[in-house]
Amino acid sequence: GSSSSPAPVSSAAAPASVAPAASSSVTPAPAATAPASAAAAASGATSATTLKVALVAPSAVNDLAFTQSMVEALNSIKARYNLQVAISDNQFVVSTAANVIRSYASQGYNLVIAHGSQYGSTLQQLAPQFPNVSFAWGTAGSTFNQPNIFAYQANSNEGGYVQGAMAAMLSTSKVLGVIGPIAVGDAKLYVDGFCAGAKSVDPTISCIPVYTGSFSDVSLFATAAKTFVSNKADVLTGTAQAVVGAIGVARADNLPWFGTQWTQVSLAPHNVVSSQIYNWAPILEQIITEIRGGKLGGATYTVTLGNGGETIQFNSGFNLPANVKAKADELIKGITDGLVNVPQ
Amino acid sequence: MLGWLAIPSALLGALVLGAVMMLALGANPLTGYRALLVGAFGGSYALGSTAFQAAPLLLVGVGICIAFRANVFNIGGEGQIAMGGLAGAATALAFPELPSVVLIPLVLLAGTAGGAIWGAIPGFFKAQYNVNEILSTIMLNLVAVQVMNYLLAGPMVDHSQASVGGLIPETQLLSRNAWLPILVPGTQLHLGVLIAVLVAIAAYLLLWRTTFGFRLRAVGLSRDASAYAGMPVKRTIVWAVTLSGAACGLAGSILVFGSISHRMVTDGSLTGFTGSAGFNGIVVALFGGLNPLWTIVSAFLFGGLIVGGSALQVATGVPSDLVTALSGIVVVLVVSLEYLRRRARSQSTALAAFGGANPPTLRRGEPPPAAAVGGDGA
Amino acid sequence: MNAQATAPGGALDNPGVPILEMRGITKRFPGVVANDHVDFDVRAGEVHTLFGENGAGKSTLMRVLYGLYHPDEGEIWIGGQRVTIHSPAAAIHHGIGMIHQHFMLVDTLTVAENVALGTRSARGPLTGLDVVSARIRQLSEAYGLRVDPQAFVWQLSVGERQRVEIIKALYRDVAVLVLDEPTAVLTPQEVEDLFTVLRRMARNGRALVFISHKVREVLELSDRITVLRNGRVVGTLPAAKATRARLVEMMVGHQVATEEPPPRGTTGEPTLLVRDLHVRSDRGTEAVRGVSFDVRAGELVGIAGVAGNGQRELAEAIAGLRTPVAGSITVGGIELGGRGPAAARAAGLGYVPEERMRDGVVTEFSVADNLLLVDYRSRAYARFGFLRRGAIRRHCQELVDAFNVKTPSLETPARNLSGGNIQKLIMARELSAHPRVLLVAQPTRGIDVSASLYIHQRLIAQREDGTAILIISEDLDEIMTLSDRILVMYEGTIIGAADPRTTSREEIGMMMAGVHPGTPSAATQPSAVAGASPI
Amino acid sequence: MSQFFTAAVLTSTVAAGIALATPFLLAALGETLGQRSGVINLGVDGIMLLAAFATYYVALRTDDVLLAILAGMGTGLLMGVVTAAVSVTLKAEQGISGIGVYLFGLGFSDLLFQKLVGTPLPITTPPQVGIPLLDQIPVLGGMFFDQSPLVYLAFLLVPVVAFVLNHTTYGLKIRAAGENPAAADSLGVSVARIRWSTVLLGCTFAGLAGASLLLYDGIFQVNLTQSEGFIAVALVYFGAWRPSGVMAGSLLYGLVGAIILTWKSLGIIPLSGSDLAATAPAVITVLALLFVARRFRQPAALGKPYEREA
Ligand SMILES: Nc1ncnc2c1ncn2[C@@H]1O[C@H](COP(=O)(O)OP(=O)(O)OP(=O)(O)O)[C@@H](O)[C@H]1O
Ligand SMILES: Nc1ncnc2c1ncn2[C@@H]1O[C@H](COP(=O)(O)OP(=O)(O)OP(=O)(O)O)[C@@H](O)[C@H]1O
Ligand SMILES: [Mg+2]
Ligand SMILES: [Mg+2]
Repeated sequence: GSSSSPAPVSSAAAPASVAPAASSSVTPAPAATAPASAAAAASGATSATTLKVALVAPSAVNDLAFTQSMVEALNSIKARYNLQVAISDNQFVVSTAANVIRSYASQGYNLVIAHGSQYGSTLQQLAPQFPNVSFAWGTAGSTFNQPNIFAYQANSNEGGYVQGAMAAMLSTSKVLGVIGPIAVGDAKLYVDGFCAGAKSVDPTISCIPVYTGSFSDVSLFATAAKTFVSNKADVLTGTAQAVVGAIGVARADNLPWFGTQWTQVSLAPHNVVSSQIYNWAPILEQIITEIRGGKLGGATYTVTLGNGGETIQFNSGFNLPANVKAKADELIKGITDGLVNVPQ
Repeated sequence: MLGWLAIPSALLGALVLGAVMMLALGANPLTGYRALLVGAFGGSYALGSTAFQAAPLLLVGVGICIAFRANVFNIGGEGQIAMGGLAGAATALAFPELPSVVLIPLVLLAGTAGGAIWGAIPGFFKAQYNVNEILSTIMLNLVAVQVMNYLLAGPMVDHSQASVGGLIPETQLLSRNAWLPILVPGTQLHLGVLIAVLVAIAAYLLLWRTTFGFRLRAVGLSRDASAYAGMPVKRTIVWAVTLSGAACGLAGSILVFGSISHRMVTDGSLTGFTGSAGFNGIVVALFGGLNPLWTIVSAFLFGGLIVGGSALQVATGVPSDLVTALSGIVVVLVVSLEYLRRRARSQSTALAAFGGANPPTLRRGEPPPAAAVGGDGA
Repeated sequence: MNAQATAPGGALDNPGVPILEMRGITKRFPGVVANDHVDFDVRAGEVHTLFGENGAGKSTLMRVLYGLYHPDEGEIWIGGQRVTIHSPAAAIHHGIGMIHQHFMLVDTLTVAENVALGTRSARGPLTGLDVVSARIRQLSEAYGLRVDPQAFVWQLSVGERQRVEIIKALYRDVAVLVLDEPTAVLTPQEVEDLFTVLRRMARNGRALVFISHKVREVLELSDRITVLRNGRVVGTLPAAKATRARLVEMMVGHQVATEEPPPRGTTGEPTLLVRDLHVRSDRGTEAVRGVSFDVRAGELVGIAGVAGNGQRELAEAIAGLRTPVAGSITVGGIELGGRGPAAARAAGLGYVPEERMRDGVVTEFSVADNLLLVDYRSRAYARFGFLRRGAIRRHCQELVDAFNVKTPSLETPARNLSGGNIQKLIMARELSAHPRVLLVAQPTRGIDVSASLYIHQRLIAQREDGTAILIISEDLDEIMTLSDRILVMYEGTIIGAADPRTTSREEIGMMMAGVHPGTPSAATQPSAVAGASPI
Repeated sequence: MSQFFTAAVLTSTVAAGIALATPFLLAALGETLGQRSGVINLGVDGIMLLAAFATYYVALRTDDVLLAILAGMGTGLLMGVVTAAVSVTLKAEQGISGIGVYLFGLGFSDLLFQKLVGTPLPITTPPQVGIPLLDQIPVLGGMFFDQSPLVYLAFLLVPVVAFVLNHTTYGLKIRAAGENPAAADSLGVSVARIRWSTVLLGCTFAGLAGASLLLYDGIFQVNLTQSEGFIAVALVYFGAWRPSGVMAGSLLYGLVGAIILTWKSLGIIPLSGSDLAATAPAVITVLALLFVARRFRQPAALGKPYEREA
């Protein structure tokens, strides 16, 4: 998902630049993941008060994608940070989700995470009504200039670029199947990055993304994948929690699949080449530290390959040609070091 | 006499089955139902949310009552709601500057008109070409969802998103002047709720106190006899479905301008916008004995069920789909018990009740048309 | 096998004793005891008639016999054996057949399919209609029942449907056949044909139970007659000992004056004018072909004819329910042709329809609502589009009293009223609008003698008030007694006119059969001449 | 456009269309049986959902597709018992009770899905089975004779149902019960028994439809059917209560759907316009109905519970 703020927010342009330093947004120091979080842990431990955190997510907690990435992150830190976590998943109906978010806010939760860009317009309305509650909204580049909204996003175009390059090298038909939900936020970034990466290897390759119009409709994704296959595509990728549909097709036709948001190996052990994985833990740690420090929002965080918030996980179950693996490693390093500039 | 008990006992039966389901899913029914009750009716905020959910249900329910009395089974509520929402939103986008006193009535009327048109089509087809309404309304739902997705992703989309490279199919934040004012601060109880209740009362008077209502019910019970009596049968049918659609359209408008986000958003499905009000409204109307006044009561009941549903989910981890399943069971039980009630009643023919304030029963006053569905024609 | 040769279910072996006995049958309905310890029996080879008012319990008794109702008390004995009949299937198994008051045929199926329905097929799971059709032809041969097995029922005339019902019974080789008001919809000729068949069936040793409200028929056909009143048996007597007066007295419990033809009234201006009218039937065939006539104020014209000769279409056209292909209809000088029922009523037409349950009332509506079905918008009932409930109650109570409609209350659903009372309700509604022209179709079909008498008196009174009345009826006696002038319809045209005082039943019967009247009396009827100059 | 009219694309499109038409066809055939006997079942969509989940769950746990399909049919049969009890024995208003069954199916199937499964792991769908020789026919072979077994079954059922309705005593009873139950009753035909049987059969078909829908993609999700059950009911009217007509309607739906998909992927219709294009089948159906409704009559007793007293 991504922002949908009516008023163009300057920080919304954040993802444009990739190097952490250049980012207008507050991003954890490169080494943040290990020591910094330890520090945060310390501060968390010292604060006796448990923090009440609510997560409202559009799909199932175990969707192997968008929602699960956040759930896992929460679980990984809640002990250390003394969090009391409540989760409402499958809130794909925006109006219902709005009510859920609102009732969490009114029930004295300290942090309400609205995990889905479609919730943005709701937060924009609710945040002012609950000034003492901190809201986190992702994936989005905008806080609506609200003092109690944190925004978080993912530069999924980076992993997309790497995987696109690999896909181009694996494809013999030179037709790639790329499926997205709606041309928005990390989905759009991933899809664009993927095609850019593919073209960087083979400018002539066909990489026409199809957007199904739905984050949740599994069968639409399956149908889109089927249609791609019937039109000669021999490598598939997709983003959103509905990809399981497409993965089914990849598995049935035994085609390589590239995942994003979370690992999807379990869905097709021999077809998933690699997955770009979001790790929101560092960001959550920062947000919680901020809240304990009395700051309820106003910052935008971004996970990148560079800051360890994104990692490419290779699937041992797929025997990847050495040259492809090498190319991938080279790109990852390049992007991390800011040498390779991933276009938007 | 069972008549009295038919509906309460249906509810009871549903709750028992619900408890069984919760047990089966390893949740404690008592915890679940307590959470549901508190979530729905515990405190002013909860009550406000319940009313908030009840408003669209009530309007759709009223629409169902009207159509049903004319022997038309309108299951196109979903589409009519969407069309109402779109019409309302478009109006607000077109005249954002108008003052509230003008703009609010205007957007509500626009929504009503939108739904009315979407209802008039199947009405006309049924009256003129004898096209079964179940089918045409369902088809129009399928058309409506696509039209909605198209408009919200294209012509009506919030262009300011472009700046952040996104295109969520939703309108921009709609003019503040069109927002339905909150009646009780700190709750979600907005003007729409009041309007819905007034509409229900008006519908009751229309059906049982006016010549138009008399004609509508006569046509519903016997097209032949009505035609013989010189009534304009076809026109009456078209009107009935149009009014039904109008009520649904108004619900759509209220959904938009009473919403928290004050935008119209789609996730690609009708449910995403309507929250299935188009179908739940049928349940509500049925539970209200197809009588607008009792429908008010049942709308708040089911509104509470929906609100409490999410509370139940948080408390027990049982998905709020349980509520949908339960309302389904309620419907089945009501219509089933209705037969036993009819039998019980015919034991004393004197009880051929008419109008009046007899307790809620499915067939209040004269029964609604026997085969609204079997209806006439293909 | 050949029907004549057949002796069904051991019926003939002992003609004297009853092959079927009903003992002490009691059937209660909420509020009513429909049958009160009724004893009834039939002997092989006889026609035993059940006679009685509407609601006397005739149909109920037979429905009990046929397993449609379960008696609260009583026994049924067949061939000396006690049996319990809990379903029509069981009844059929015991050799009982029933022809219901309202036909039990599936319009969309063929004759053969209707006959085969529910019987064991010679072709196992397949219908084997060829076998059935062959058998049907045999039977129609043997009994002179002309029907085409391949024809669809919806294509058949009323008389033909009646024959199909009988063939259904013969096909099942019933020993006992019940006929509940089989003649209500038939014409003299068809009744004669029917009786011939029934007599032949009796000769073959079948036992027949006959129900009718028409005394003439009862006396003509029956061997024995049992009279019911309020669910009780008043008495059983051999037809030889029965007279019209006696039967009617037993039926109602007191003397009833026999109906005298009313004196001819003074007629005024022609009020209903029909000119060269052409109307299509539902099947698109031209059912009314160039009919012209008029009815004067204070005149009562009767249209006689065999069912299906265009009377229904004519009535519907006049009432505005059917758009004429050509021609003109005017009421009080206002042209109505194709302008719909509302226009017709506005012009001053009142209409008592043939299908009283379908067109005449909204069966689920209360008596009161049915009374304002037509005038619901009039000053008397409504102001500014709102119903005046008080005024409505008062008004309706007056009407119910004035036409002594027997109903528990104004709120009783019309469904629970008997045909007779429903007819009175409709008359009350139509007459209360003070029509200039009153169109009445089948005024007393299926309605008992006393109720019929009452309705006839009302019609005469209305004529005296100067209303132009057109009666369409297949009951020739009715037409003969009421009409000032009779028009006979045949194949969509008015084949002739007659003066009931100077014309015999037989002459009119001839015309109904399509024989052109040679008598000048008919030819010179001024207003019966086709294409008379329009006004 | 030109890239659409290539043998390969046309073949895959038509093949997909036929596959897409199958769930409609199965459900609509079942509904036809019920409606010809006078029972209208609006719960089809809910029944399909429950059956689809049952199929999915069994396949997921056992990896036995045949068993899964049987589970789907079993679920359909079970819901048939409910539907028949309510519509026939308890003489409920059929339209409303149908909506009830639908809501129950909608809610309960997702309830079970979320509690028992959660992640929609795709199951292995049954492979296409080419019909020897026939599938060798150029183009046509690929279109018609290289499908999943359920597809063949569905289309085979069309003539079977037609024959049963028109040439067997059972069919005769069904038609009589749907047109004039009183007449059937008076001839000793048990209307209730006939209607029970058609409803049970019809719902079993609906279960099979749910299974075939599920097996098309091999994944379950909330509201998987997206009103396909309701459309199936519509197609019965569209087909004027004749199996052949019902088949025509189903194919219309399947093919138009497939064509739109292909055009989308070929970029023939812009993504923005694709939503509007997707309304085509619905619009066509309604328009077709203007014609059908005037030419054909529905069973006279459709939707009317039979009570002897009446
Ligand atoms: N289905 C029913 N429910 C309730 N009461 C009934 C029913 N059928 C008949 N009755 C009652 O039983 C009485 C006898 O009815 P029945 O039809 O046997 O009279 P009938 O002699 O056939 O009348 P008709 O000459 O008009 O046919 C009626 O007065 C009526 O009140
Ligand atoms: N469902 C019912 N409930 C109550 N009474 C009924 C019902 N059905 C029939 N009756 C009673 O049965 C009696 C006879 O019914 P029936 O239909 O035979 O009337 P009818 O006078 O014979 O009319 P027709 O002969 O023209 O059909 C009526 O008096 C009516 O009160
Ligand atoms: Mg009778
Ligand atoms: Mg009678």
